[in-house]
Amino acid sequence: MIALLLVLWQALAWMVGDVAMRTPLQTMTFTANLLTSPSFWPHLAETGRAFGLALLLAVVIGLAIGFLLGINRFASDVLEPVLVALYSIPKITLYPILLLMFGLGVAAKVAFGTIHGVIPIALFTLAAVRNVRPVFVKTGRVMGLGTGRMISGILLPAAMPEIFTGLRVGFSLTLIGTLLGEMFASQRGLGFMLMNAIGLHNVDVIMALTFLLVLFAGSASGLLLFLNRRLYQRA
Amino acid sequence: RAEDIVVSNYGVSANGMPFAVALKKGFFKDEGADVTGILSSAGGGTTLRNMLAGSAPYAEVNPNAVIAAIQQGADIKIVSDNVLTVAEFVWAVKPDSPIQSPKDLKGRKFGYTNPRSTSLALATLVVQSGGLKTEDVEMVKTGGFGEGIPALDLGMIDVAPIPEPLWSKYQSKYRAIARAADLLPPIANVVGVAAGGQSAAKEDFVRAVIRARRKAVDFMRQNPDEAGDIVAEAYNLEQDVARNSVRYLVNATTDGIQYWGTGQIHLEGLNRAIEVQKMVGAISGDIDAKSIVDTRFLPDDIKAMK
Amino acid sequence: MTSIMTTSKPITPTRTPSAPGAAQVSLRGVDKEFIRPGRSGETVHALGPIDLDLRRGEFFAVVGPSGCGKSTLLELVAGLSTATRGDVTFEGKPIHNRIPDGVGVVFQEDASFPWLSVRENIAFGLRRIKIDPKERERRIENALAMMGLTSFAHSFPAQLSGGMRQRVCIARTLVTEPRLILLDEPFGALDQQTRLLMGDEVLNLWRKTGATVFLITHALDEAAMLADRIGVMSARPGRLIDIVETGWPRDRDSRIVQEEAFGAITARLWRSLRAESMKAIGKPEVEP
Amino acid sequence: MTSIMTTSKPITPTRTPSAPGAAQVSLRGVDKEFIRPGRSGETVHALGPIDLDLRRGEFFAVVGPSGCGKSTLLELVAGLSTATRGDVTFEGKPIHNRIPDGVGVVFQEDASFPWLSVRENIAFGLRRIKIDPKERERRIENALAMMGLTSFAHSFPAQLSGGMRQRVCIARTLVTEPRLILLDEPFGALDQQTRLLMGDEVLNLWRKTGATVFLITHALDEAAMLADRIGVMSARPGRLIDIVETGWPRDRDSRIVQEEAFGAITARLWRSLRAESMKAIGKPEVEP
Amino acid sequence: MTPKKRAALWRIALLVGAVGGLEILCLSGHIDRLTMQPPHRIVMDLVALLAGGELNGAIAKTLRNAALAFVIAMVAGVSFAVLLHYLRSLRDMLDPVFATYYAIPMFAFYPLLIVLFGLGDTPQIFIGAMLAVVAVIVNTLNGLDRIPRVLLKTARVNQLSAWDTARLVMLPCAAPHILTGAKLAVAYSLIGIIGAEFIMSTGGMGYEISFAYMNFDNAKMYPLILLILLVSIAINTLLAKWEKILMARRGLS
Ligand SMILES: Nc1ncnc2c1ncn2[C@@H]1O[C@H](COP(=O)(O)OP(=O)(O)OP(=O)(O)O)[C@@H](O)[C@H]1O
Ligand SMILES: Nc1ncnc2c1ncn2[C@@H]1O[C@H](COP(=O)(O)OP(=O)(O)OP(=O)(O)O)[C@@H](O)[C@H]1O
Ligand SMILES: [Mg+2]
Ligand SMILES: [Mg+2]
Repeated sequence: MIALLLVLWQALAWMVGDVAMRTPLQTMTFTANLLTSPSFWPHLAETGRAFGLALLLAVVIGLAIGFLLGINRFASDVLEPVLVALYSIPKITLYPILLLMFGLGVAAKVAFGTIHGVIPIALFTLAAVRNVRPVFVKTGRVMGLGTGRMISGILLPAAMPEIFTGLRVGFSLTLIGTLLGEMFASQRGLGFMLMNAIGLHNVDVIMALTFLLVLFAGSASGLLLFLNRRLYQRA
Repeated sequence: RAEDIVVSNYGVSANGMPFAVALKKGFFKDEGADVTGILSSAGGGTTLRNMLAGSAPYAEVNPNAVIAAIQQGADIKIVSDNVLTVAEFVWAVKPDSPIQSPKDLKGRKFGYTNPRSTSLALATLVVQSGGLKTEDVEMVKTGGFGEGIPALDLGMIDVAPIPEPLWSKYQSKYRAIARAADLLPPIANVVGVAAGGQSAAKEDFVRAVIRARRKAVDFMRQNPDEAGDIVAEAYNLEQDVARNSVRYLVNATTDGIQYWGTGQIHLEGLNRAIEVQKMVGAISGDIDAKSIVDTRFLPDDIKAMK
Repeated sequence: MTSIMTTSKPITPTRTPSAPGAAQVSLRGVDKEFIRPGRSGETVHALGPIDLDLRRGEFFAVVGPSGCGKSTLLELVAGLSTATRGDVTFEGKPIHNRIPDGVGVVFQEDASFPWLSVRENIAFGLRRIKIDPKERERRIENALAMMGLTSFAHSFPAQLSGGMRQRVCIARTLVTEPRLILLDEPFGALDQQTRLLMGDEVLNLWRKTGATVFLITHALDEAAMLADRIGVMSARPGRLIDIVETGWPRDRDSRIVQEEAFGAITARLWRSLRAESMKAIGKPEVEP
Repeated sequence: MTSIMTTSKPITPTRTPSAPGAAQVSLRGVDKEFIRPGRSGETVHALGPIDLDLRRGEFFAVVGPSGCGKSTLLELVAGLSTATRGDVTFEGKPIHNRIPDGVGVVFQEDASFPWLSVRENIAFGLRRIKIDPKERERRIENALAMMGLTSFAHSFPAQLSGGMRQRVCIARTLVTEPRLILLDEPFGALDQQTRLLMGDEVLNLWRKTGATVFLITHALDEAAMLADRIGVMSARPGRLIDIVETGWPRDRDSRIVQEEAFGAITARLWRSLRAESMKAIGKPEVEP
Repeated sequence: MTPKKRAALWRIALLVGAVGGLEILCLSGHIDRLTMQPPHRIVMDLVALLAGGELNGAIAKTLRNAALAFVIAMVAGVSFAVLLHYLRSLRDMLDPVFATYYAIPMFAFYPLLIVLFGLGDTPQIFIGAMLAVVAVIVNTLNGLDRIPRVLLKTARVNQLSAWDTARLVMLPCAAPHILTGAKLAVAYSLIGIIGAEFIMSTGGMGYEISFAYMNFDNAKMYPLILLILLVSIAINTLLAKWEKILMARRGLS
């Protein structure tokens, strides 16, 4: 798989030429250079911080909304269409408004990452909780479980595999949201570097950053996928 | 007091280079301004909105954003004239291209970034300098300067605008057919802005920033190579590219006017900028350049407008 | 083995009876109406009126055509829903939308939790019960053994067959040592032969625990083979139209299917039910 | 109604026999092995060896414990898979991984297309058959009528009950006017009483079309009530361990359940099967 | 009143409340004019903008490109999904790619796309289509996986060719899932096109919004944002209606 991708990449690089692309080897050498240069780390740390915070917020808020609406049929009847509508709008158009609200800085990036990630997590959780087989809930009631135990003992584990799928999507979208936020306006971060690199037509940096991001997202997503499969295997 | 300042396209365009130098050489501190960070944003509007939101007392932006903001009722004034010419612009072709000068542009594909942008305005002037009308050439938008380079390389456009420091990086690969420094009159390019009604402490901060920047510009003139090395680091450029770029811009004078100004206001250039932006439709209405300028932050020796 | 034509009584009730001779569960004039979803206000008369007494320790089965309200009846006794009219009492106390202690329920659908091992599933039944760890272990081991699951304690439900999973659910109920076990078509999803064999296990369990068993099923043979008494329900709204005493001995097993009396009971059930069944499917319902 | 203890023959075969007296379907030394998924090369012996002749126009049922290879057997006859060893012929011609014309199949699971109306579902069965539009209409109307679906022609499957949907699938097969109808537990998903009543319809259909019916079921009562002959299969690898002739008259219906002979047949089937069933579930399978 | 209708009423009430609140905040000056116009002004500006017609070109360009990206994504996505459905090993290989896909900053490839596709609208359409296609593939595959085996057996029994099986059985059966994919594809092609316009400044509504933002032109920015919201919500509502009919017919939900 990886070999195939590399071959495709190499072939494309030869086809396109030097103006817009680098070969895998060149990219990796440059990536290594980048990783050893001290000026790179503050950017990485900045993005990492913003992304981590955004992801945390997205997960916590998303799960809360998902569970609330999943349990309360009426609230979900009212709000689910709103969530779906929000999911489908190009959020980048809202970025100016976010900037107006949060100013240029970490807060706006975090907010932008969060609004990208929170809705899919909420929607998946909502569906997962609602799809918990009624017989499980009945079993809980027959055992006289209260709401808290019902959630922790039955709803959460039963809905876990689907929630995980939502987390995976949410993870990806939060990352891209954070990066987009940095690309549009910021002073540090990988998105900022990427935007500058595009502005300066610095193909090396573009390739190396994209490579790093894909690598990071790929391994994180792979890990989540692996955990997800484990969860599904039991079910 | 620790404050951020906002500089449009810092890290990409040449206009912000003096700030990199001032920061690195500690000029801000020397002058009494504790600048903690230089925020960058892609456009003047974002820069201004951030400044207005109270996160920065001083910003460096292009004049048309300032004018648009003032027209919308924002309480801001131009407090320093930072980049006085458009000398960073070079229009280049592939080495083997038959185009030698703007006169040969008839029927050619002429690149610019996006609608209503400065690059379009300047492109128009370049075409006119070759004795042609805009209808005589095919204007092609590329989306950005970076994107213009592969487009030129692949022959999708015949002429690409390449500003510094991009030009220093690619000058060996392409051939310049027009340089703004030679062709175009001085046009105010980037100005310093501050909001009205700030506290006295912030006003002092603005003054200090202007002084520090002036010092940095002087320093760059004296030590272009050291300045280049500082820029290389801040802009993530190769050393020789950055040195080259600084040297080029330090030496580029248009009608005797430097690229990086001291801060002193050049009304003529400002008026010309307004004209040019009106030409491409980026701004509209009557604007009195004098009424949007406030010179009280400038050092006494350059308070007078030129 | 011969069939004895008298009702056999439980030999040793292992737990204290509340009032000797009294019915353990009793329903009086019980009716259930549902509000039809989607349409405003319209109600569906799902069940009743029902009058029924379950004797302590007996095995009582209910058969009826599909949709006649069997599950509704069970949910009323389980405290999962409340009667529109009438009273339901368990050991003298009225049941009010809450399951009484001492009652266990096993549903038709597989209700084993796929995220827990067999042992953890069974332990889950003890969640709300406060007992010391030793007693806990003892009960779990007992339940595992009784349901033949000891060697699968650490398996997950996905690794078991459908029948085994239902055994897990039964075991999860058994650990609470219920005095009344409610079974809603617990083997409805299994094939007939497996079902008959699972019946053997339920009989075994019933004998060992001395609990009262209330079984709902649509399978005539299952009812005929397992129960002491069989209540036959009409098409919706379900009423009891017949109560058949089987008169099987207490230590019966699935071999009674081969007996003549078995055929006779099945035949009698089918006579009562055929017309009702045709009523039930005659006009195919548009609702799901 | 009384049961006649001789094998009843079809009275009027409506379609041309290929060779009078010969078996319509015949299996000789048929074996089926599967390659176990996941493990390299290991095979599962699912079925056989089987020797069996289906007589033209008879109603033949197969019962057997779960997983014994009943569906595998049916798929061999339907040409949906090929035997590992042995020969399967239909009307004298070998069946080669392709369904022969004149054979219709109805599966256990609901196979109605939810995106087509009842009428369109039924018309789908005629796709492979070239006939003029008038004949087409006639056949569809006939099938609708025979299955009691005329007033539901424009409904969608979701609006029908499970039993009705199976009738749609049967009708979809009927329009091809099959000479052999293969039924793989067609009512397995329905409850027992509905199933007995659906049995009446299958009997009706069998009488009206004169086709041979090959029914697979795990329900002893269904087999006992419907079939002329019942093949009893052993646990996997499935072999025929008994063939029971029921001797019912051709115009029987579900009321024969109430007859004594019915109990006797069921008892005989259960005697043959109980041990096999226990074998089948005794070691619970780890495979799904 | 049915619960559904009651929920809809509540939703509308909530929306009206939110807009009303915004209106009050704006009118009372808690949100200043430079930041945001009051909602009624935005609507009026939108009407004026559409009537004036000066941005019709940009609007048409964006919608046309999004539509093109959507169509490409649907056709390519469904065909590719059917292919993958049969090629198990290729699918196993691509699964992790699908999972990672949305984390890749597609816009970083813009220079590369210019090289491959030229300077016209093609690179943006490509970005839009690339964003949308994975949603289509994943959902179509999901739908194909859930086709009951018995329906495929029925196809065989009816002697359908591979092409007919795909056309008459597999795709209709997977239709609800494909529709879910289509809904996402609409969203993603709009997001891709507008995002590209926004970041790469290549004209169209996205560029107009960012340009208006840069130039403090709230009279253009907010109406355009509102327009995009309206368009994407309208398309989605339409598709949801269609989906509901389809699902109701199949007795689902
Ligand atoms: N929550 C509910 N709301 C409205 N109607 C209901 C509800 N629950 C059950 N019903 C209706 O009440 C009737 C009886 O339902 P119930 O599930 O008790 O029947 P059943 O005898 O258990 O059927 P089955 O044999 O299918 O299990 C049915 O017609 C059903 O449609
Ligand atoms: N495609 C296959 N690959 C491997 N093993 C198979 C396959 N199909 C069936 N088997 C195995 O062959 C045996 C017989 O299967 P079959 O489905 O014919 O049984 P059955 O009698 O129809 O069972 P049921 O009563 O559950 O319908 C089973 O043990 C099954 O696991
Ligand atoms: Mg029920
Ligand atoms: Mg089978």
